[in-house]
Amino acid sequence: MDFAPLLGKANFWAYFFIMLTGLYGMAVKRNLVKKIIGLGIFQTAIMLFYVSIGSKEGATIPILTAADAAGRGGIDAAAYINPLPHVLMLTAIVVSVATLGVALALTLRLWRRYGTLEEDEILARLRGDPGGEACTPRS
Amino acid sequence: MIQEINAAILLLLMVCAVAALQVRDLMGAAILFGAYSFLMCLQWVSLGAVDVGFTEATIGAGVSSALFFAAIFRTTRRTKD
Amino acid sequence: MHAALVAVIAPLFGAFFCVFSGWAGGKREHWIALTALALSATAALDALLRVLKGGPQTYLLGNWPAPFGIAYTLDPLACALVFLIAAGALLNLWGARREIAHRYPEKDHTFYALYLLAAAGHMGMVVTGDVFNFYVLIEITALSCYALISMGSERSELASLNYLLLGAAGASLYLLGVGFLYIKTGTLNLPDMAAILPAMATAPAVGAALALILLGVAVKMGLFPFHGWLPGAYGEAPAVAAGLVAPMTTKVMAYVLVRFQVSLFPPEFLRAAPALPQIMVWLSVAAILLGAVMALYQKNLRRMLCFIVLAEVGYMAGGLFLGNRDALTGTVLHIYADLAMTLCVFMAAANIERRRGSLAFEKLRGLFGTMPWTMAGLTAGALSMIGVPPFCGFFSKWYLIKGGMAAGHWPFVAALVLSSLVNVLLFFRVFEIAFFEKDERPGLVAGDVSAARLVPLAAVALSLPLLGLATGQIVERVVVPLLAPLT
Amino acid sequence: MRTLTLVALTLTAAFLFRAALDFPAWGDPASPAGLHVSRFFIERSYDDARTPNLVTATLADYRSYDTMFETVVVFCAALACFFIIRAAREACVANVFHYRHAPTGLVLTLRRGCPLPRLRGRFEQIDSEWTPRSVILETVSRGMIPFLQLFAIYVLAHGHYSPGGGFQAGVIFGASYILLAVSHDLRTLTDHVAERTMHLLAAAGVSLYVGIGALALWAGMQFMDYGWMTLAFGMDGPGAHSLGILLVELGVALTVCASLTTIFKLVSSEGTIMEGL
Repeated sequence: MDFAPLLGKANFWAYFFIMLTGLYGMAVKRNLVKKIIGLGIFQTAIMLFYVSIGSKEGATIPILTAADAAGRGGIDAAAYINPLPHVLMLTAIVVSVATLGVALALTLRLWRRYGTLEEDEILARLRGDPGGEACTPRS
Repeated sequence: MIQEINAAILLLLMVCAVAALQVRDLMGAAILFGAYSFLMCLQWVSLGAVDVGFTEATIGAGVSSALFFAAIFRTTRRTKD
Repeated sequence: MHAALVAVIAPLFGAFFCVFSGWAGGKREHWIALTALALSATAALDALLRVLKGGPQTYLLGNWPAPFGIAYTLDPLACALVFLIAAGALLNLWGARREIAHRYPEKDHTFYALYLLAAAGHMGMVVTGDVFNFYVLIEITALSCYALISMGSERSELASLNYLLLGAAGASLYLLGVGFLYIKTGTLNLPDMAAILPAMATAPAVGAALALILLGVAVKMGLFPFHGWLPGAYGEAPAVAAGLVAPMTTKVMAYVLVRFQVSLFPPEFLRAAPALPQIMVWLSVAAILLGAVMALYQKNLRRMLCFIVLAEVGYMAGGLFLGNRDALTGTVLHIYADLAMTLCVFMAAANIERRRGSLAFEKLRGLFGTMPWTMAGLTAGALSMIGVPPFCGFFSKWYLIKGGMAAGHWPFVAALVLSSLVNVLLFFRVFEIAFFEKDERPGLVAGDVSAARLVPLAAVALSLPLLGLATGQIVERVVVPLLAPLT
Repeated sequence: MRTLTLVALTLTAAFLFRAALDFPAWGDPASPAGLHVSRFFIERSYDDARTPNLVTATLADYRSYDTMFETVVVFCAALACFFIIRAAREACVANVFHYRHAPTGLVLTLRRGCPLPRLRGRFEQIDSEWTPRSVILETVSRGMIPFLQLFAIYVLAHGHYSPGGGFQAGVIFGASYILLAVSHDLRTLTDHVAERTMHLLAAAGVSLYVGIGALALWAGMQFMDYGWMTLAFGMDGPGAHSLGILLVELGVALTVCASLTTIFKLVSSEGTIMEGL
């Protein structure tokens, strides 16, 4: 059996592993900051997947060399890495930091109201029982 | 050679991702997340995505970490999981 | 076709001007917002008329040819939805000036800016023909909605954070699916992709991509079992914001599914994986039943409406995946009808909340006596949701049931009928409280809300029978051209 | 719950791993992604926009509509943070004022209503009684900040030829402000750049971007077509596109810098804009 193509896929498998780690953190962790970190890991792993789509064996970074910029027309597309996934991921990075800012702002609001970052303690407070000793609301 | 560096960074990335979620201290988790972002930026530069790596170094490892630190400083670093 | 573009960027400029005006100490944000939305609605109407006359068009942004730059795909379906969104956002905001100034002192300009950004995001999602651009617009819409929702009742912050986490995960899954499609096809343009995909319909990666996209959109749409965020987010949001997001977001996502179903998912793919539509229809049946049952348990008008919205999502998703012509027609009709009627009932609920302070059932006593006009609006919306002719809800349900029968999917038909009956029960319980029980508490403000809030409500309520009577026109001029390539 | 999640994730993993077997080989130059659309960007970008950095050309010209909304996302996030956690103005007026005597480090505490000390030059207002103060940190940061800002401007201006552009420049510029806030305190930053200025700058950045796109409508062209500059400034097509890219990147940098600084201020002070880290 030929293992070479499988080895080529190992990169993709590693990306998927990181993605699922992030998803696991979002689903299972009870701490809100942990959930947000999980979301960050998930988003970044998707970006890694995209960037790897653009990579080409034996190509250089997507900035034209002086020779290619001077010569008219004869640019070999295989010599440069595909710039499109990079553009998309620049957008995605900025979107992820925007989401992070809003999520942290909401977390701070929850902290101000409930004095805890644990989701189960907040839910307990909402149901009306005192929850734990950590639930001292800050004015 | 670049393949070996890639593989090593990828391995460290996985370790950092798991550790950032498992460590029982939010400040530690935020620092590990910053390390994860920085390793990601290295990985992208080695894949030839210089612009994306640059942005991740400033936004992911820089501003995101600062935001996390600020929020944790304002709240608590204790966590149950 | 600059009109469609103007419809999207007018609210953007409105948002910027609101921020300028707010920080320069002005108090003109309300008028800026109304002007921007009115301009947007006019432009959308113009685009709709042009498309109806001249057929579907593309608008090339930056004048770059289609698969390379970003292009709008404009057809009657999209333009009509953009018009409804712009007009709905305008009417919903019309009479809310005092409420916003009172609830968000010092921050009202930000409220208007976020409201306009959310409206622009919804419209942009409808017209864009680029799968990645759609992701960016999802995020704009979502971020502004999180902020708007979080300023409601005490529980709204947690509801908003839950919505944020689930919504961001859903959008990321969509992004991953787009990545799978991109790695296989090398393009991001919707028509271009649709031309390439049939050749590789049975490839596992394409199947995975479509499944991921479906999953992501289902999460954003609140389809069972990903509905966890929906009742909390819409039920706890401030009244004005709920009137924007509850009618728009789920419907825009349903529209996107229609668009993907009709033009992107290759028929060969659906034939190769017959289990997928079946699963989706069963999920829709579950969503309809769950929404109906949970609505019965609610003790608050707005929360009850949220669970009805949940059931309506099931209607649209089910009709979409039944896959025959009647069911698809029903889904398209229901997108329009549900937008209008959800807007109607949420606006009426906002009026009641403004007067009574809360929407708990015991606060609704004697409303027919004190707020006759608002209750007339609520009644119109309720009759439409139940499905009484000539209101628009009847016709879309009719087509959905016909489609269900044609496909032989009896559980779906049964769930639809059952949910309509439950709607009858729900609304008549509300009417009973509002009509027969008298509220004798002292200090209750008598009289209806101001005309600035009643006139928009009347306009929306009147649009319900009009949309219903226009069903034939809509089917002939919007749905038939849309479904033409399928046969 | 935990086991259920693990089962679901394992199934997803199997599903994704199966799908990955169908992908083109990793780094394959002949994959569809490398051939179909992207060739156009690589081969045309210099002739179209005279920009050797293909990412900048694609970002700010071919897909400038996307980038416009990306900038609006950042703007929207700043507005959202402001809307969510900014405290009311009266809640931001402290009851107790602390003044530190600069030479000795002695702290003076005054209640509201007391006359403020007249010794402005030698006393400085601080946030709480214990604000750590490190001369080394402050001096080093003050020395670094101008260079950071200069580098940000370089990154913006040189984005056509080297990695960088509006986002990176905006973030670096914003980071210089964040460094100021971290090394001194938030009050120092607010004294330098008021909250109002930041919001106006953020709105000005996005307005510049969308405005440049909309001016094309006025010239009868498609939205975001930089070709109108050929008519307005009398330059050739690629030059106009190059200038257009620079201008929109400037808008991006303004918005990103102002928005990220605003978000940091709000998060680090819990919405009061008084007391930072």
